[in-house]
Amino acid sequence: MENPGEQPLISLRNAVKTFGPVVALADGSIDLHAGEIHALAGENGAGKSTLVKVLAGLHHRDSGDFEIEGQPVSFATVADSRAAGISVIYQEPTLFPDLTVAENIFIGRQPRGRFGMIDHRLMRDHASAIFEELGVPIDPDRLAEGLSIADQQIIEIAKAISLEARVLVMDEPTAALSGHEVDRLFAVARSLRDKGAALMFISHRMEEIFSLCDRVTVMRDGRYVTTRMIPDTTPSQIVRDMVGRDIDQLFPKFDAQVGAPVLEVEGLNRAGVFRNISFCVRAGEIVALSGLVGAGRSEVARAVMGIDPIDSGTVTLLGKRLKPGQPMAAIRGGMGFVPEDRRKQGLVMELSVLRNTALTLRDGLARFGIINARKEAEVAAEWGRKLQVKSSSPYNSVATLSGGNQQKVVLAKWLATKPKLLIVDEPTRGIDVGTKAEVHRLLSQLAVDGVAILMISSELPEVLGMADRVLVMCEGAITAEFPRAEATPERIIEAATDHAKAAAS
Amino acid sequence: MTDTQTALPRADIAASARTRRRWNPRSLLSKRESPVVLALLLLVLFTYLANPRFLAPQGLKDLMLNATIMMIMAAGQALIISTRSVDLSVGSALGLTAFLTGTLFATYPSIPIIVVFLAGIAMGAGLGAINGLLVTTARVPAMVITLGTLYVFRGVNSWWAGSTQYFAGDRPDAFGNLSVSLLVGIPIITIIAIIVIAVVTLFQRYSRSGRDLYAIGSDPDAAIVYGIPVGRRVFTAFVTNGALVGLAGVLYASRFNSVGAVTGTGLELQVVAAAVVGGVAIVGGVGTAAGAAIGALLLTTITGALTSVGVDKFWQQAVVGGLILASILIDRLATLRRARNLRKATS
Amino acid sequence: MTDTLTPVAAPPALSATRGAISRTLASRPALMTYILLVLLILASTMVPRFAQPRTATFLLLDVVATLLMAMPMTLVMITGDIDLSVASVAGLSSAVMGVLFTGGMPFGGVVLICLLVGLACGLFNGLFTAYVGLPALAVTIGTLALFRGLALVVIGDNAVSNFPPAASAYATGSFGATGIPLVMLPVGLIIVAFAVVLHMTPFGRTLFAMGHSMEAARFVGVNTKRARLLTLMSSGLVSALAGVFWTLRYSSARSDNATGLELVVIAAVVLGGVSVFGGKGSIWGSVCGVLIIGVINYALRLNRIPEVVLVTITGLLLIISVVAPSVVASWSAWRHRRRRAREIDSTITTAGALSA
Amino acid sequence: MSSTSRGRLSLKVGAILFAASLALTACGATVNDSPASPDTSAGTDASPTENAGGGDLSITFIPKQLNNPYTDVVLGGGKKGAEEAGFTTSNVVGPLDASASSQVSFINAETQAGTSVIVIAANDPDAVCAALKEARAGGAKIVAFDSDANPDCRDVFVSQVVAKDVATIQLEMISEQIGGKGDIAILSATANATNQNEWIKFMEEELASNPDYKDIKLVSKVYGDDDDTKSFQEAQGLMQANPNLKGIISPTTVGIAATARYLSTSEYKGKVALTGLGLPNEMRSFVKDGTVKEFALWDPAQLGYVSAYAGKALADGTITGKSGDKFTAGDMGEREVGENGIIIVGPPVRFNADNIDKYDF
Repeated sequence: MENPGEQPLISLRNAVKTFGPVVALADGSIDLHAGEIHALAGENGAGKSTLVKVLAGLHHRDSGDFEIEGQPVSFATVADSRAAGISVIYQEPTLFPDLTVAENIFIGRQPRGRFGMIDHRLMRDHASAIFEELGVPIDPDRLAEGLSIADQQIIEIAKAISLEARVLVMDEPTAALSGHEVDRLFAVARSLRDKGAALMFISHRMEEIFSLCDRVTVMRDGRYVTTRMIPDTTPSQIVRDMVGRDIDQLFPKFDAQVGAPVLEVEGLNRAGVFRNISFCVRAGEIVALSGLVGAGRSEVARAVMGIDPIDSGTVTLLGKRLKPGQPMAAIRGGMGFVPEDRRKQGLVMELSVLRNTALTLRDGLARFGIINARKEAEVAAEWGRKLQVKSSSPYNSVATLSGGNQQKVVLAKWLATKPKLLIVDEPTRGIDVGTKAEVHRLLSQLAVDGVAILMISSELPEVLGMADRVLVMCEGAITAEFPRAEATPERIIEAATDHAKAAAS
Repeated sequence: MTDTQTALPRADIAASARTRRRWNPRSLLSKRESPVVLALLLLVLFTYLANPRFLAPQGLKDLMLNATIMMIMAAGQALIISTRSVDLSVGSALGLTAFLTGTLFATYPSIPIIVVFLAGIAMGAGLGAINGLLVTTARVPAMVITLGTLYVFRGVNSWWAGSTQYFAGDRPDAFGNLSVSLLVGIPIITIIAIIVIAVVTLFQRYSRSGRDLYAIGSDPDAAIVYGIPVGRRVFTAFVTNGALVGLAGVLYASRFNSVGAVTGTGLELQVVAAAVVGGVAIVGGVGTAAGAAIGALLLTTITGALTSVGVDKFWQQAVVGGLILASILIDRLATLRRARNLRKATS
Repeated sequence: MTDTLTPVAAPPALSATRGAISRTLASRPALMTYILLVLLILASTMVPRFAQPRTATFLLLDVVATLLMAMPMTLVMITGDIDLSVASVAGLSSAVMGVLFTGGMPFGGVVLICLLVGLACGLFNGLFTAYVGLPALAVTIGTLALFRGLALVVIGDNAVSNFPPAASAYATGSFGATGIPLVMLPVGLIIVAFAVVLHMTPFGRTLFAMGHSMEAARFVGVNTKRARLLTLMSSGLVSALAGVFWTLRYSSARSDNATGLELVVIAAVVLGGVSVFGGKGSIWGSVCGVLIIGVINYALRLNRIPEVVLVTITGLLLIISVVAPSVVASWSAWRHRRRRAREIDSTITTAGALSA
Repeated sequence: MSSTSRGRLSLKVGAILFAASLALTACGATVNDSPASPDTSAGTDASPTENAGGGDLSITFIPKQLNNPYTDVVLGGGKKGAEEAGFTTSNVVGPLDASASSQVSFINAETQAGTSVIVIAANDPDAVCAALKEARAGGAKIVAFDSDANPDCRDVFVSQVVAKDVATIQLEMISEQIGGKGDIAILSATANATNQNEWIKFMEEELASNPDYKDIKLVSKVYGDDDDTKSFQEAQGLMQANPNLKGIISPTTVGIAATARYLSTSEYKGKVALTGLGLPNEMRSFVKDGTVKEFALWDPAQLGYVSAYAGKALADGTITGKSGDKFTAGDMGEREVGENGIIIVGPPVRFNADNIDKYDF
C-alpha cells in the first residue's frame, strides 16, 4: 500500500469474520497512519461496520493479522482496544438512557477524589469543558434519555476526546447531523489529525469524503478493493470501485402507468415529531421521502401505517379514511410496510422463515379460526420462491439468513398480502449489491403492476434512481417536492437542510 | 498511552472550573425516592395522630427493629435489580445463614460474636456467588436461576436443620442484646443496618463499578459495546447481595426467637416489592439501596401502623398490594410526563 | 391428540449448528415427553405400588390446579409477560366462593361469580400491564399481595366447608377403574383449547412473534395491547377456576388456599421449555413440565422420601433445564468457530500457495 | 429440508411415546390392580407386598408440619408407643408448612401404601376429610391426635386433655398473674385450628359466666399462624393497639415463645403477664428471667404414645371407636373412649421457676 516507508499506527490484514453461515468480512484490510483522516467507503453490506467492530474489539476476527505499531495484537474485549487508544463512534449511538450526559462520557473512568470516590462535580466540569470546546450547549447533568441523535453523536465524540484516543473511528457520524453540525465536527476532526491522531471516517457522502479525508480505502462484498490518495482520485472512480459495475444497472426503472391516488395524507401532526404533513401517492408511482436521518420520515410512515399515534390529520387509503392507531385496519385496507429496522421491526429474528413469511397472512390462512399449517407452508414457500429467498430450510430462523435474504423475507411477507400501497423504509440498507439491484427491480416491477410505493431512503442515488417524485423533509416538515426530472442531489440536500423553511411551515 | 502520541485536545480542567457552582441536591437520594419518603412521613404522622403510642419509645423501637432485616435485604436486592436482574433466592439464603448462626452458637458456645457475623456474611456471599456464577456463565435469566436456587437452598436448609431449631436460650445474651440494646435511642442492629445501607448507597453513587451496575441495567447491550465487564459486575452484585443477605440472616437469628428449617420462607417477593416501592425500577438502571431500604421501612411500618390505628388486620395485605401498585404507577406517570415534556420541548 | 398439542414446527433454537445434540434440543416438547416417559417407567418399576390406577387419581388430582394455571401462564410467558398473581387469584376465588355460598347463593351462581372475579383480576393485571405500560413482573407482584389481601378481607379467618356433596364428589371422583379423575375431562378440554389457540390460530402465531419482538409484531398489525390483555385475562379466569377446584377438592374455602403456588407453576412451565424472555414454549411442553414435577413428587412421596428432597430436586431440575441448553449452545458455537477457523486456515493456505 | 423432517420426526416420536406411556401406565395399572383395591377387605392384614407376612401392621404419623419441636416430642412418644404396641413399621411423613391442603397428598400416598393406621393432627378438619374417608375405605384406621379432624372421617381422637380443663387452667393462671382484673388478649395459632378454637370458646364462656373473672376483659384475639415471625409481630401489635393490656394467653407453643421473646426484649417485660401452653425447653430462659411466671402443658410424648396404642387397638379390633370402648395403653394404663370417640390423655402440668428444670422436652 501507500507510504511503504512509514509504519502504520494500525494495520489490519486479511481479516475474516463469519456469523454462522454468513460471511460478514471476507478479507478486511486497512492501514491507518498517525496524522491522517482515512475514509472507508463501500456500499451498505460491504463489511465496513464489521471491520469497525473488529477494530473495536467487539468482534473477534476468525483469522487475519492485526498490528498496532508493528506489534501483533488481539483484543478480547472493548476495554483492550480502548486501552490501546482506539475509540469508536458507532453509526447508532448507544448511550445509557438512565445515566447523565456527563456520566455517559466518563463511564468506567469517572474522575475520583477523596477516598477514591467519584467526584461528580469534577466530572461535570470536565464534560462542560469538552462541550464548550465543541461549542455545543448540552447540560451535562441531564439524563441521556430523550436526547436527539445529533446530541447523542456529540456525546460520543466528547467521549472519544476525553479518552485521549490516538485512533478515532467514526462510523457514519454525519448521517444525522445538520450542515453546521457537520462543519463543527469536521473542524474538530481536522484539529485532532493535526495533533497527530489517526482518524477513520465512514460516510456515504462523497463530498464529505473529498472535503475532509486524505486517503480512502474501498471495500466491496466484505473484501478490500483498493486504497487511493484523495487528491489522485475522483468520486466517480470511487463509486465504480464500490459498486464494481455500472451504476445504471443498480436502479432498473421501468415505465409504469401512474393511475389514481392510492394514499392521501392530509395535515398530519404529532407534537415534537412532525407537522402539517400532506402528500399523495398514486398507483404505479414511486414516491421517495428524502431527508436527513432524524428528519421525521420514518415517523410519518409509522403514523400513516397506524403504528404511532397522531395528534391530528387524516390518512385516506383508496378513498377510505383509516382510523388512526390501527395498523390492522391499514393492512386490511391494502397497506404494506417494510420497516427501517429489519432486525427489530421487519422480522421476528428468532422465528422461522416460514412463520415470518406467513405472519402477515395469519388471518387469511385460518378457517374457522384454525390455521391450515400445510397451506401456511405452501404460501410461504411460494413467496420464498418468487423472491428467491435463499435458505437451507424454511424452518430455520431468519437470523441465520444474510441481510439481503432477510430483506427478501420482509418483502415476501408483505407482497403475500397483495398490497395496494407499499411503504418501504430504507429498503436496501445493509444488504449486498446483488440483492440490492434485485430489490430495486422488484420495486419497479411492483410499480408497473400498479402498486403505489412510498420509499424512504437516505441514499441519494437510490432516491434519484428510483423515484417518480421526491418529497424532502427537514425537522418534521416537508420542505420541498420535486418531480423526477427536476430532482438533483444539490436541490434535495438544500431542501433537507432548509431549516428556515422547516421552521416556517 | 504516551503523551507524544496523544493528540486529542483535552479541556484544561483548571481553566474550565466553573464559577457556576449551582448546588446540586442529588447527594444520596435522587428524586426518585421522594414519593416513598413522603408516603412514609405521612403514614407515620397520621398514625401518630390517631395513636400517639405509635411513636412512644417502645413503638419507635419496634418500628425500627421490624424493618431492619428487610431493609438490608432490600438494599442488596436494589443492587441486583439495578442491573436488570433479580434474586428470588434471598429468603432461602437468609434461612441458611440464620441457621448457620444458630448452629455456630450451639456448637461453639464461646465463639466470638464477630466470627459468627463473618461466617454468616461469608456463607451468604458464597450462596450469592453460586447464583452469580450460574447467571453470568450460563447467560440465562436470573429470575429462573434464582427461582431454582430458592428451592435448592431451602432444600439444603431443611436437610441440614431437620427438626432442629435454635432458640433464644441457645445464644449468648450479648448476641441477643444486639437487637434489644439501644444506642442513642436506636437498636444496635438497626445502626448496623443503616451503616451498611449507607455504604452500599455510597458505593452505588461514588464508585466506578457501582456506576457500571446502572449502565448495565440501563442498556445491557450498550454496556458490552462500551467494554464494561458485564459478567464480572453482575457477579459482584450477586456476591454483594448474598453477603448482605448473610448479614441479615445473622441479625435475624439475633432478633427472632427461633431459627430452623423454614426460617425466611416467602420473604423474596416482599423484598422485591420493597425495592420496587423504594423507587428501584424493575427494568433496571435506576434506584438506590437507600430508596429500597426506605421502601422496606414503609412496607413494614404500614403493617404496624394499621394495627396501631385499629384498621381491620384483614385489610393489611391488600393495602400493601395497593401500595406496590401505586408506587410503580406513580413512577410510570412521571416517566410519561417527562417524555411528553421532552417532545414538547423539541417541537 | 399429540398432533394437535405439539407445535408443528418448533423453530430450531440453534439451526446454525447441526449434530445430534442440537437435533434433540430442536424439539423441546419431544424431549420433555421422553423425560416424562422415562420417569414413569422408572417410577413404575422402582417404586412399589406406583403402577396402580390410584396413582393416576391421586397424582392427577394433586397437579390439576398447577396444570390449569400452567396453561394461561404458558401463553402469558410466551408473550414475554409473567403472572405472579395466579395463586392469589385462586385464593380470592376460593374466599368469594365460601362467602357467597354461606350467604345462600345457589352453587352454580357462586361458581359463575368466582369466575367473573378471576376475569376481573386478569383484567386489572392486563390493563396495568398492557395499557398503562408497566412491567408485568412488578404489576403482578403487587396484585399477588393485593388479591390475597382481598381474599382475607372477604372471608377473614373463616373456613367454609359445607359445599354440595355432589360437587365435592365430582372434584375428587374418578372414572371407575381407570383411576383418571373426573375433573380431567374438563381440564383436558381446557388444555386442548389452549393448545389450539396457541399453536393453531392466528392469535397464537402473534403471541410468539410478540414474545420475540413486540415491535415487529406491531409492524404486522398485531394489536399487542389487546393480545396481552387477553392472555392475562385468561390467566385470571383459569386461576379462578383452579381456585374453585381447590376449594371443592379440599372442601375448604379459605383465604390462604394455594398460597405459594405461583412459583410452582412458573417452575413447571419453565421446565417445560417456556422461555422467561418470551417467544419460546409449547402447551405440551408445559403439560409435561407439570407432570414431571408431579410424578417425581408423587413417586418420592410414595417412598416416604421427605419433602425436602422434593424441593431440592425441583430446584435442580429448573436450573438444569435452563443451564443445559446454554451450555450445549456455547459448546457447539465453540466447535463451530474452531471448524470455521480450520476451514479458513486451509483456504488461506491454498490461496497463498496459488498466489505464490 | 433436514430440519423439516427433523421436526416432524420428533413430533411423531413424541406422539408414539405419549401413546405408549398411556398404554403402559394403563397396563401396569390393570396388572397390579388387585393388591390394594378397596374391596380387598378392611382387615388389618391388607398391607401390601413388601410389608409381607400376615399380621404385619404399619403406622404412619402425619403431624401438622414437620420440623417443629413440639411435634418432635409428640412423635418421639408416638414412635415409642408404636414399637411397644407391636407395629412392624412406623413412619413419619408430613408437609413443611401447616397449610390446610398440604396434608392431603400425604394421606393419599399412605392410602396407596396400604398403611394400617394413620395418625394425623389435622391442619383443617374438613380439608383432610375426603382423603381420610378414602383411606378408611382402603382399610386404614384413622386416629386423630392433637387437633381433631371432622368426626365423620376418623375413628378416634386422642386429645391431650379435656378441652375445658385446658381453658380453665389458662384462665386460672392469667387471673393469678394479673390479680384478677384487667384487659387480656389471646394470641392463637391459625384461625382454623380446631383445638385452639375450642379452648378459646371455653375461655370466653368461662369469662362470661364465672364471677371470679368478672373484672377480666378479653379485648383482642390475634393469630400468629404458628409462625415465629408472625406471632412475634402480632404480639407487638397487641401491645400497641391495647395500651391497657395486662396479660396475654397464648395457647400454642410457637406463639407463647415468640411473645415471650418480644416481651423479654421490650419495656413490657414483667409488666404484662404471659401464660399459655409452652414447651419447657423453649420457655426455660423466659421463666428464669422473669418474663413468664407460669405456663402449662401436658406431656406431649404421652399424646403420641397413647395415639399409637389407640391405633393398635383399632387395628386389632379391640375397639371400634364407640363410646365406652376400653384399651390398655402400655405404661399409661387403661384408657376409655369417651363421647364422640374422644380419648383423653391426662391433665395438664403447670410449669414455673420451681419445677421447670425437672422437665426435658
